[in-house]
This record gives sequence, structure tokens and C-alpha cells, in this order.
Amino acid sequence: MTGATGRKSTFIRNLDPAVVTAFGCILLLLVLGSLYSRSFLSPEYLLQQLKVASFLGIIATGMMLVILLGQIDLSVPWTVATGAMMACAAAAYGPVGTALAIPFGVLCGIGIGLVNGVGVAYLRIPSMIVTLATNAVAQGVMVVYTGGFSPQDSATTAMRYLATGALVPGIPNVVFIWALIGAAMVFLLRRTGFGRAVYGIGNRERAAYLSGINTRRIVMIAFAASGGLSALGGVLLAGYASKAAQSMGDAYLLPAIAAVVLGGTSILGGKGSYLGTVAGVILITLLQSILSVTQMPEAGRQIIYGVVIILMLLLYGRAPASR
Amino acid sequence: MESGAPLFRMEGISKRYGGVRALENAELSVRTGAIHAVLGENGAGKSTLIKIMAGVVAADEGQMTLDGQPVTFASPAAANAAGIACVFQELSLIPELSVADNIVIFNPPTRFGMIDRKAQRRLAEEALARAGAADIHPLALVKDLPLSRQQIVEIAKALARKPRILILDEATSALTSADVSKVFAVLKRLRSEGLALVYISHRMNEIAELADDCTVFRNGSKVASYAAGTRSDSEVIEMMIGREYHSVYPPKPGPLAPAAPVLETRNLSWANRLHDISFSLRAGEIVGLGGLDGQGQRDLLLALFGVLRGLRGTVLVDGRAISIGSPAQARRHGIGMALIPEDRKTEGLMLPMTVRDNLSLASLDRLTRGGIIDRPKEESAIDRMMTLLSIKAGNIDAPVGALSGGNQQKVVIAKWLMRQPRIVLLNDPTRGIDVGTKQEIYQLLRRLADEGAAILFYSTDYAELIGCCDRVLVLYDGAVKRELAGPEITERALIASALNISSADPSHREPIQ
Amino acid sequence: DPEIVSGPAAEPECFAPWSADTKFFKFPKKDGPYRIALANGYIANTWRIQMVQTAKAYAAQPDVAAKLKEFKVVSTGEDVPAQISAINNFIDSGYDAIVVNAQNPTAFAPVIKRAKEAGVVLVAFDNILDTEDAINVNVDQKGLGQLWGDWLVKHLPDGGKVLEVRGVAGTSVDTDRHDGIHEKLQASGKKFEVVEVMGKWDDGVAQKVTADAIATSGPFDGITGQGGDTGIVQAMIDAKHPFVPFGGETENGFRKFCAAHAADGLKCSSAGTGPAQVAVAIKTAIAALEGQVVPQSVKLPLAIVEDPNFKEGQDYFQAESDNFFVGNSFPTCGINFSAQEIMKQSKDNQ
Amino acid sequence: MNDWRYRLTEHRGTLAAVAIFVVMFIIYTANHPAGFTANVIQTAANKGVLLAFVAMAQTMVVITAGIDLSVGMIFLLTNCLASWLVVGSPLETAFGVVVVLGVGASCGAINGAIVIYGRLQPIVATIATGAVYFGFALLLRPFPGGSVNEGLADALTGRIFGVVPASLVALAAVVVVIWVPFSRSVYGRAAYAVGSSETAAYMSGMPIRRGKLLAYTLAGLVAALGGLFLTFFTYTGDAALASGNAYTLFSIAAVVLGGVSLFGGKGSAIGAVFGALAFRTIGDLLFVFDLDPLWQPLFQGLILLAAISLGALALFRVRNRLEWFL
Ligand SMILES: Nc1ncnc2c1ncn2[C@@H]1O[C@H](COP(=O)(O)OP(=O)(O)OP(=O)(O)O)[C@@H](O)[C@H]1O
Ligand SMILES: Nc1ncnc2c1ncn2[C@@H]1O[C@H](COP(=O)(O)OP(=O)(O)OP(=O)(O)O)[C@@H](O)[C@H]1O
Ligand SMILES: [Mg+2]
Ligand SMILES: [Mg+2]
Repeated sequence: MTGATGRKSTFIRNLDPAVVTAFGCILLLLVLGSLYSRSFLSPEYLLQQLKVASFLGIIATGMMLVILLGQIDLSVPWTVATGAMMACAAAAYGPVGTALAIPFGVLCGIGIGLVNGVGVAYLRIPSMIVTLATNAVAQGVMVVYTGGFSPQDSATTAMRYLATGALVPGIPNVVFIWALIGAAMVFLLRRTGFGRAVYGIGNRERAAYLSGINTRRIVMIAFAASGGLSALGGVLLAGYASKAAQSMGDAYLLPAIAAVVLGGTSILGGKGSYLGTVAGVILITLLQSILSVTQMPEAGRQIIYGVVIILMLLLYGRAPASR
Repeated sequence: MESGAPLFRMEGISKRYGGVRALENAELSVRTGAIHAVLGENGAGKSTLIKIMAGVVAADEGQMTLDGQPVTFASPAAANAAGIACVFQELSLIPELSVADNIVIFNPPTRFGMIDRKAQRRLAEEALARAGAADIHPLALVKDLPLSRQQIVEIAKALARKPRILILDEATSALTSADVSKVFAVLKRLRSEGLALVYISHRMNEIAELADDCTVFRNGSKVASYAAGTRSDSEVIEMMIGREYHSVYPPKPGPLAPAAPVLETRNLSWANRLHDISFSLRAGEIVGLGGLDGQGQRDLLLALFGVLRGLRGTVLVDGRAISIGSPAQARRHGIGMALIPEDRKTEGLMLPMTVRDNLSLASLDRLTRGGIIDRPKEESAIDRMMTLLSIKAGNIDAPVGALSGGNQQKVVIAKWLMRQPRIVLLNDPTRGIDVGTKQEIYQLLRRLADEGAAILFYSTDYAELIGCCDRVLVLYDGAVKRELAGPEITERALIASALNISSADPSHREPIQ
Repeated sequence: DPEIVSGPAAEPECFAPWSADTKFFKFPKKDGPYRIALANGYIANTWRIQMVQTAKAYAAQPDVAAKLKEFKVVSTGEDVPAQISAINNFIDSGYDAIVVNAQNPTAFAPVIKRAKEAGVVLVAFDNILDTEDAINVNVDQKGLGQLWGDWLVKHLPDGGKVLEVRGVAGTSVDTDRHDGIHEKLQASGKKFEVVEVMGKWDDGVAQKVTADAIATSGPFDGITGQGGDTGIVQAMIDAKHPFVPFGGETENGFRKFCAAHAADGLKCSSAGTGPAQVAVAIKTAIAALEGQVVPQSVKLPLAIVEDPNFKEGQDYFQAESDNFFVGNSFPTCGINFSAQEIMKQSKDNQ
Repeated sequence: MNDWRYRLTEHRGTLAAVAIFVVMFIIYTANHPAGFTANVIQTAANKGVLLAFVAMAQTMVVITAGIDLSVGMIFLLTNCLASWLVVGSPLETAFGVVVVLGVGASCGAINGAIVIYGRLQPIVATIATGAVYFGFALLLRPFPGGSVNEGLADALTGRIFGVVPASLVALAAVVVVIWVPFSRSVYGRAAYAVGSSETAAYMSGMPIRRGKLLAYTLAGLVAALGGLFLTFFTYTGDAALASGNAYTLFSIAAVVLGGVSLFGGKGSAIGAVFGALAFRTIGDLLFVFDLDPLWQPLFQGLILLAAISLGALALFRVRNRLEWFL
């Protein structure tokens, strides 16, 4: 066996047509955008998009993990907000608080994720409804908290540096963070027992359980990870905006789901690749951006947004014919 | 073959699934008033053929004629309208609907556009009675019935359509022998009423009892058609597997030297399904679980494997009392238990995942270091299993769903053997498996036992229990009624104790369900 | 039913009529203390939280508290029918007056009818009601837009390219402010090219769309934002966009930026009406119940600070959160909360 | 004989929803300052009925093992449309109602067609169509406004004989005229069957495509009825994104509270209706318990969490762990 060529051909064979098409759609969008304005092809614009996409990318990573299990996480909006607000709030507690701000924010997200995970894995409540409820609870907690204590809500320097700084000139740090998380996710899904178990559970939890996999623990960990990643997205968003605000997560729920699915991950679980999610995230970000700068009434933007997503899915996201 | 124009005829049928040729220029013709048995190994194309006949799958090429007229079926409904009803190998019942809903599902009686529930119930009761299962309540939900009852409902559902051609694809594979004889009576009556029946089964004795005509398939093509009784069993089997065929069962080693049991239970009880079960299992021993289907055998296996909650009594492994709370604990080092589950499609395998992923799924803990998969180790473990069980898979990175049923079953077994279990629980592992593969499985079991595994083996097939087991525990109503050992294991003894009667005339007793 | 009378109102500086032809109400005098309810809709943003806190603080002031038997607040979320039902419930439960921040200005006709029949005083503020049968405590949204439009006209004498970051599509507040801005830009007769994006009054969204707009259509000569202004300025800084004149809301963060970068060209007009308008609304309700003359439509003064008048500790608070709205006092009504005092109240109470 | 036992099992989810609702409503009215009066009930009914319609719509899709995330947007779109069309003379009003319902049904049918013929997953397909429907709603009502035939509106949101809320009667009528015939029709059964096991339904030759399409279409129609009632209740049209999303999410909660399985094949719109009424009562409880306003959202969230966790109690009865996995 010539290892290298063997690996390579496997790689090409494993390339999901959906992923390839999704990347094709990205190019198409850019070309269409450039008809409207040259600057859509400028490096500044593209980097700017990549930076904005990173936040969605990080959040969608967690969402993907959960979707691979055949579940869904609707608690994203307030998990993002909680992560951001708690990280900022921690910074009020002296240098220790400032140093621990980021981990604390992420930890709060993991906490919400754990509640989701316990509900789904141990209480067997459908994820769609548990996460809806925890979202409401997280919102409630944040309202109480904000109203009661006037917490600090400006981001720490570290948060701002991670979100807006550039260790390598020209390339925002947050893009690196996304890349790092992405690489970890790919490794997790492809090379670890956990990843195998995730796909296994997504395909058929009963069989995974009978194979001696601790399915409940894995489901719980996945939800916790999703919560943590949403919160990390929130922390970075707070760094980007230099402050936390309650509604900051609202704009991320549906796009995160759409990005994962546009990337070829089956919403029923058990199938999907991270590369696809990357493509989906970039697609959604570009589409939103191009629509936001075209001088068009909001109504038109909404209609085009919906129609384009449907068309792209029809292009490559269809289930196989049944016979 | 007897004369008379065939009622239905298929010629030159080919069907390809991706790269797999399921059928290649296949043909079949059936006549009225006869039962036509279709035989063949797993993956020979039998199910595919009848799916085409029933309009579930579209053929790539070929013609079908009904009453001499060419026909094509765009959907199951179209085939149904032409008078073809089919009991599929994979049950086609809707689990969340009631028995009555399911039975009339093709053509429910309506009033004012709404389903007439009274009439529906009447029809359902009629059909259940025809299928010899009047004891099934029409309002019960299908998902609440045991598999064997579901299969009867499936037959009743086909009968309710008043078909001209009735197809049964391994329709009796989950039935108890009492149910089988009822079904056979029904089939014989239908034959006398002038129906054409197509009957697929891997059980030779059933075919001998029922069939008028036989067709043997191999590798997607017809090998031969002949009138029933004109070929010997071994001739038929050789046609099916394409090679010579000897005794199915490996020789038994005879009584073992006494040794401490590996697995032992004392007064094991669960809910009102298992009662005071006590037995022991030694290394090198194959112990069968017999009895009518649904007498607690499956529950017993699940209980041992840590799936059931609220067990009472004691389970001992190596003489140590343990409590197992999950399959994860059951497979642990020190216990080393494995369970080959009943339904490979929903419990054994992830059909869309690759053969590789399926094989290593139960051994992930052993194949990973710090959570990371040790690829060379995985590779070699998989290679070992592929050869050990001679699994036929073109590509181990192809979905396991693309393998034939028999090979899928081997994958299920292999994924557990990879852990080298000390205690192997098997839940009817040969259901719907062809003779060739069955033989391989029997030999494998014996080899495992010889290598020191303790095997507990549930089968609905008495011949299997007789052929393979050193001892058989016969369960009745959740309790061990009798333990048979060595030469005591005979069909007569098995049936008698299964029906919980001491003298042997089982045919007049109804099984309790 | 209130009697329609002629002005002026009881406290003319506070209860200023909306326009010359605004009607004045005189409700039959009821004996106190009163039961007053606040029917809020959405709660989960700073403005609303600040508003609810202000309402509570106001109702707890000794002179106000003396007049109140009960002050109850209910937040019903984004759903209009839920808010309507809440008001119905308040009516059925015998409250004397209901103060409402309406989720939809036009949807309350049936409930206004019921309140009137039941003799309940209905006072709307912020998102006011489209009616002449209830009292509206009004912010001049269009006037606010005009103010920002004027600001840009003044600072861009030759016209130029303006980025307009709007609010939530489909709301009257967004439309009124937008109309006000464009009215003034057009009336100037100068050549203004306006690029519009929807910022949803949210810093994050506004920041993103601003960044996009700068990358694709920038640079701009002037900016106006209806909300999320801190995010807009942040996006300019991130994109190294030159500071330009800006007409925006009263967020503390925005004002901090305005103060810090005025010298570099960030000439700001920061105007709006803070959440304390709820206190004006409560005050109006009490006055109406006491039988005093009140205008049907009260015009709130705008809290305006313009460059170069940003003063630390008064117009903005450097050490405090970016998120609260600074314009929070109505001296003419005797309402003098400072925002950070409100947002800290519970902490101090504990 | 013991038919009733099977019937009871079949309707367990629905009965549980009724029970939850009744308990909550008793707590509510017992503590309401005005008590159990016609006014209080009418208010609760008018609010509850809107969500009940949307939840009923959601149920139709959910029983096919789908989900309709555009249902709140159809609700908004038809509300905006009704605020233009359902006005004027009785004839014009009737015409308007027909058009509004037609548009709702068409939106549902489009969803269905995309899911069935386009073979897209319902969850994403309806996220996208939801954006489109919202776009059209915004086109119709760039800002809130419009009007409605007030006579009709008052009649349908008022009381019959001074006691019975007309909206409840209308809801019941819709259940009887749309849901019952649908659920008992061949297509309705196909919709259930598809949700329970699509392969089995297909192999049984059921009209699964038409069953599904009808389910989606009726979902659109019923959502439009909700939109119509929203117009009657508010006299206006309003393309409020947040409120559309809220209705979509609430409808999912209502469906679950109503004992409808999100995995399809099980449950009834009647359960969902009670689920919706119960969900609405959670909000109403804010009145009767004197809660700090800032604690109200948390309180609602916790009650929701508690209510859905009730279902988990059944877990303790499960003796066979495989039953966890459906
Ligand atoms: N989903 C699939 N995709 C590709 N090939 C398939 C698929 N299913 C089956 N095959 C091919 O068809 C052959 C027969 O498969 P099938 O499942 O019909 O076996 P079978 O003969 O019915 O076995 P059994 O009796 O055990 O069910 C297999 O060898 C396999 O390669
Ligand atoms: N849906 C499918 N997709 C791909 N291949 C299939 C499919 N169904 C069957 N095959 C393949 O077609 C071939 C014939 O399968 P078929 O099910 O007809 O065999 P069979 O004779 O019924 O076997 P068994 O006795 O195990 O039931 C097998 O190789 C199988 O793998
Ligand atoms: Mg077969
Ligand atoms: Mg088969």
C-alpha cells in the first residue's frame, strides 16, 4: 500500500458532494456580490467576513455536535448572552475576576449545557423542548441579575484582544480561535472514541447503548460542550463589541442551525462533516452581509435570504429518493 | 412443473443497488392454487424479487405479466390493486397505530369520507380470525405486541386485502411452532380457494410441508425450478450454496469436566416476567434457552446484560455476586459479557455507518489510548475479525447496510468477539439467516466454547438447540420448567416442556399468550 | 368618562401638550390611595429593565407611595395578545389606572374601549397607543430624527455620504425617526447619499452591519444611528474608519466614545428619552385619578447633549456600564433619577 | 369488553394535558382578584385560542414527524393580510376571509411541497420559508396598522349568551370541522403512519405524499385561522418578527405539553389545544402571584421546565432500559 496516495484518494472519495457544492455556492455568492460592488472581492472585506463568521462558526460547532446526535439546542440565544454577561461581570471582581473572566463565562455556558444534557440524556425529554425551557430560564436569570445588581458589562482587555486583536498582522485572532476549535472538533470526530460514539448514537442510540457505550454520558457531554461553545462565542462577541448585552445571542440560533444543515449534516443525526459546517457558516455569513448592504427594503432581504437557502438546499441537501 | 398458464410471470428482471447486482435476469412464474417456494442463500435476491413484484422497488429491466397481460407497478398501492399482497421480511406495520388500523390500512372502510371505525373493527376481527389469531385485541397498539404476534397481524393484514397472489417473505421466522401450524392451515386453505402463494423461508421442513413448486435463486439469478419433492434436501442446499454440503452441526465434545460456573443466577426475578430463575453456566459450555417464544428468554438475556431495572435475586460471575447496571458494565473486564441482540437492524448495527465503524464500536475502550483511536490496532483487530468470520464485504468503508443480512449478522457477532468475551449471550442469532451462514455460526460458537467461552444461546429453532447445545433450559411463563442435558435434548422433549405438559401431544394445547 | 376641557394642565411644565390642538382630559376625581398597574411587554433588554426599575423606584418614593395602595408590574413578553389580556385582567381586577408600554401601537383599540367603559385610566408611554381615548406620554420620535438630520446638515455643509443605521423594521419608532432624518436631509437642498442598514437597536447587530457597510460602501462622511450606537462606533474604530459627525441615542457607551474622540472628529449629538418616562406616565396617571387636568398627549422633553458639552458624571459615566441610557431625568416633572442610581438600587438595598 | 382500557392508553397524552390545564386554571382563577367570572374566562380564552390555533397547526406537521418553524410567520403573514382584506361589507369581508385562509393554506402547501418533493428536512426548509413569509408580511405591513371588520371581530372575540367565549366556540368548531375529519380520514391516517414509520407506511401502500401534503396544507390553514383571530383580537396587522418567532417556539412547547410526540405518529391536536391553554396559563399565573417584575421571566421559565419534566416521571416506571430509546 502506498500510504500517501491511498490516504489521498480516500480523502477525495470521502469528500461529500454537499460540501463541495457548498463551497461552490460560496464562490458564486462572491461573484454575484462583486457584480454589485467591486469591494466584495477585496481582502479587507473577505477578512472582515471571516472574522464575523468566526463567532457563528464557534457557536455552530457546538450546534453541530448536538445535531450529529440527532438532537438540537434551542438554548443558544441566552447561552450566548449568559456567557458574555457573566464573563464581563466576573471582571468586576478585581484582578482575579478579570483573569478568570473568560473561563467563568464559558463555565456558565457549560452549566446551561449540563442542564440540557441531563434533561435530554437522563430525563429523556426531547431536546427541542428542554433547550427551549432552559433558554427561558437563562433569560430569566439574566433579567433578574441585570436588574438586581447592575453588573459590569464591559469586556476585559483579554476578551477584546481575542476578538479583535491580531497576533499575526492582518488576520484577526478570533479566526485562529475558530480554526483551533475546528481542528479540535475534526480530531474529536474522526480520531477519538468519543467521536465514533457520537456518530453511533446519532445513527441509532439503542444499538450504541447495547454496544456498551455510555450513551447518556456522551449526550450530556455533547450538550455541555455545545453550551460551552455558545458561551465562548458570547464571550468573544462581547470582546468584539467590547461589552455584553442581553439580546446578543438572538441573531445566532437559526443561522447556526441553517449553517450546520447547509453544510450537509443530517438534522436526523449520525452524518456530517465539519468541513461542511465551515462552508455553511461562511455561506450564511456572506449571504447576510451581502443582503445587509444592498439598499433593499428589509422585506426583500428576508425573502431573498429564504429563497436562496431553499435553492441551495435543493441543489445538494436533498434526501435520496426512496426507490 | 404442472401445466396451466401461469397467473403471474416475471422475466429478465434485473436490479442494481449502486454497484451491487441484487438481481440479474431473474425469472419466476406462479400459478393459481399452488404454493410456490422460493429458496436461496442470504442475499440471493429473493426479497428484492418480491419487492419488485409488490411494487415497492422498481426493476431496472425486465417484464412482468399478470393473466398474460404486461403490467408495471408504480407503487405498492398499484400492485395491491392488481391483487398482489405481500408480507414483507421487514415488518411493514405502523407501530403507533392499532391492530385494526393496520389491518385495514390498504383500503379502510369509510363513511362520509371518514374512516368507519365500527366497520373497520369488524373487518379486522374477521381477518384476525382467518389468520387464526382471534385472541389479539383489535384496539391494541402494534408496538405493544411481541414480535411473533406482530407477524401474525402482518399476515392478517395481507389477508384482509383478499389478494389473488399472496407473498410471504420469511413470514414465519419469528413465529412459534404453534403459531406456524395455524398459519400453515390458513395457507393451505387459501391454496384450496385458488390463490397463488409465494413462500420464502430458510426452514426446509416448512417448505417440505407446504410447497407445490420450488424455485432456487443464487446470486440474483434463478438456478432451477422444480416440483416439490423431486429433489432431496441436500441437492437443494447444494443448489443454493453452490457447493457440497455436509452435516450442519459441529460435533459436541461430550460432558465437560466439572468446573466452577462462570455465570450463575439464583432466584432471578423481574417484574412479573421472570420468576426465580436459577442456573449456572460453565466455561466451554453452550447452554440453550428453549421454550415457546415470549416466555421470558429475551428478558433473561437482557437482565443478565444489565438492561433491566428492578431485578431481584443474585447474579454471580466467577462466584462473586455482582450487580450489572448497564451493558457498559456488563462488558467490563472481569465480567466480559457480550450480547448479540435480537434485531440487528435496530439493536445490533448502525446501518448507514461503515463496516469498520460498526466493528469497532463495542471495543472503543480497548482500541483507544487516552480517548484517541489507535488506528493500527483497530486495523489489525478488524482484519482479524473479517477473516475469523469470513465476512464478505467489498469495502470495509462501505455502509454496513449494504451487506446481506447474513453478513450483517456476522458483523454483529464480530464486533463482540473483538472483545474476546468470556460470556456470550445470543438472542436468536440465526433468524432469517441462510443455511450456509448458519453452519458457519454454529461452528464458530463451538470453537468459542472450546476456547473457553461460556455461551447462553436462545433460539426459536428447536433443531438448532438440539444440534448445538450441551444443555437446554426450557422456559415457560418466565420460569425454568425443565433442564435437558445431552441425549435428553430431543424435539419431543423440547416441545413437551415448552408447552408445560409432561406427556407429548402438544398439538391440542393452545400456547398461553 | 373624562370630561374634555381646555388647558392648561395641572403642572404645565411637566404635562406639556403635544401640539396646539391637543385635547385636555379631566377625569372624575377618585379617592386614593390608588391601585396602579404597569403592563410591560418585552423585558429582556437594558432599557426595559431600567424602565421597570425606575417605575419601582418612583412608586417607592414617599410622596408617591402615600398615594398608592398597590403598584403592580407585569411583563408579558413579545406577544401582543398577552399584553392585551394583561390589561384586560387589570381592568377586571379593579385597578384604577394602567400604565402601558405597548408592543404594538395599533392593536389596543378593543381594550381601550373596555378601559373607558370601566372607568380605568390608561396611560401609554414609549411605544404609545394610536388613539385619542387614552393618555399618551409621547416621545417625539420624528423630532428626534429631525434633530439628527439637522446635526448632519450642520456638520456636513457640502452634503456627502451618510450611513444610516436603522432599528427594527416594521416598527413605528423606526419609521418615524427615519422619516425625520430624511426630511431634514432633503430639506437642506444639499446632495446627500444615504446608505441604510438595519441595526435592530442592538449593539452586536449594528456593529456587524456597520462593518459590512464600511467595507463595501465606505467611507462615510456622517453617520446616524437609532440605537446600538456603541457598536457602530466600535465598528468604525475596528475598521479604522475616520471619525465623522454622528447623530445617535443616549447610551452611556456611545457618550463615552463621543467624549473621548470628539477631538478626532466624532462630533456627536446624543438625544433621546430615557426609561424614566415611565415615571412621568405614572405621575400622569395619578394626576388624572386625582381629577387634575392632563393633556391627552403629553410631550416629553428630549434629553439632548451635543458636542462639545459632554460632561463626565452628568452626561456620561466613565466607570459605568456602556449599556444603560443616560437621559433619565425630567426636571420639569420633579423626576431626577440618575441612571446609575436606578440600576444599582437593589444592590444598595441589600 | 375492556376496550376502554385501550382507549385510555391511546389518549393518555391528551388526558394528561387536560389535567395539567385544569389544575393550572383552577389555581389561576382561585387566586384571581375577580375570580371565576365570565370576563376572566373570556380574556384567558381569547389569548389562549390564538396559541391553540398555532399549536393545532404545529400538531398536524409534528404527527408526520416533521416540524414547522414557519408556523409563526404564516400566522403573522395572514394577520397582515387580514388587516387589509377582512373589512367592508359582509360580502367583502367574507371574500377577505376566504383569501386569507387560502393564502395560509398555500403557505402550508408550499412547505409541504418543498419537504415532500424537494426532499428537504422540514426543520431547515421551514426556517427558510419562514423568512420568506415574514418578508411578505413586512411587505404588506411595513409598520403596524390596518383594520378589520369590527362587527365580526367583536362577535368572534365576545361572548355568546353573555357567558361562553365565542373564540372558544370557534376553536371547538375548527377542531370538529378540520381536525376530526382529518384525523379520521385515510390521509390523516397516512399522516400518522408516516410519522410512526415512513417505510412501513410506504410498504403498506398508503397515500403518504398526499397525507403529508394535506397535513402541511391544513397546518397552514389553521395557522391562518390563528392569524385571522389575531386580527380580530387586535384590529390590526403587525409584522413583528419577535412575536412570530415566539409563537413558533410556544407552539412547540404547547404541542409537547399536549402529549404529542415530537418524533411523530402519536398525539392529538386536542391535546395540543389544551397544551396551549396550559402554556398560556403559566403566563397568567404572574397575575395571581405577587412576583417582583424582574423575577417573572425566570418564574415562567421554571414552570415550563417543571411542566415538561413531569413527563420524565414516567421514566421511573420504565423497567426495561431499552424503552428509553423508543
Ligand atoms: N442498502 C444497500 N446498499 C447496497 N447494497 C445492498 C444494500 N442492501 C443490500 N445490499 C446488497 O444486497 C445483498 C443482499 O442483501 P439483503 O439484505 O437483501 O440480504 P438478504 O439476502 O435479504 O439477507 P437476509 O436473509 O439475511 O435478510 C447484499 O449482499 C448487499 O451487498
Ligand atoms: N435497498 C437496498 N440497497 C442496496 N442493496 C440492496 C438493497 N436491498 C437489497 N439489496 C441487495 O440486493 C441483493 C439481494 O437482496 P435480497 O434482499 O433480495 O436477498 P434475499 O434473497 O431476500 O436474502 P435473504 O434470504 O437474506 O432475505 C443483496 O445483495 C442485497 O445486499
Ligand atoms: Mg430476503
Ligand atoms: Mg434480506
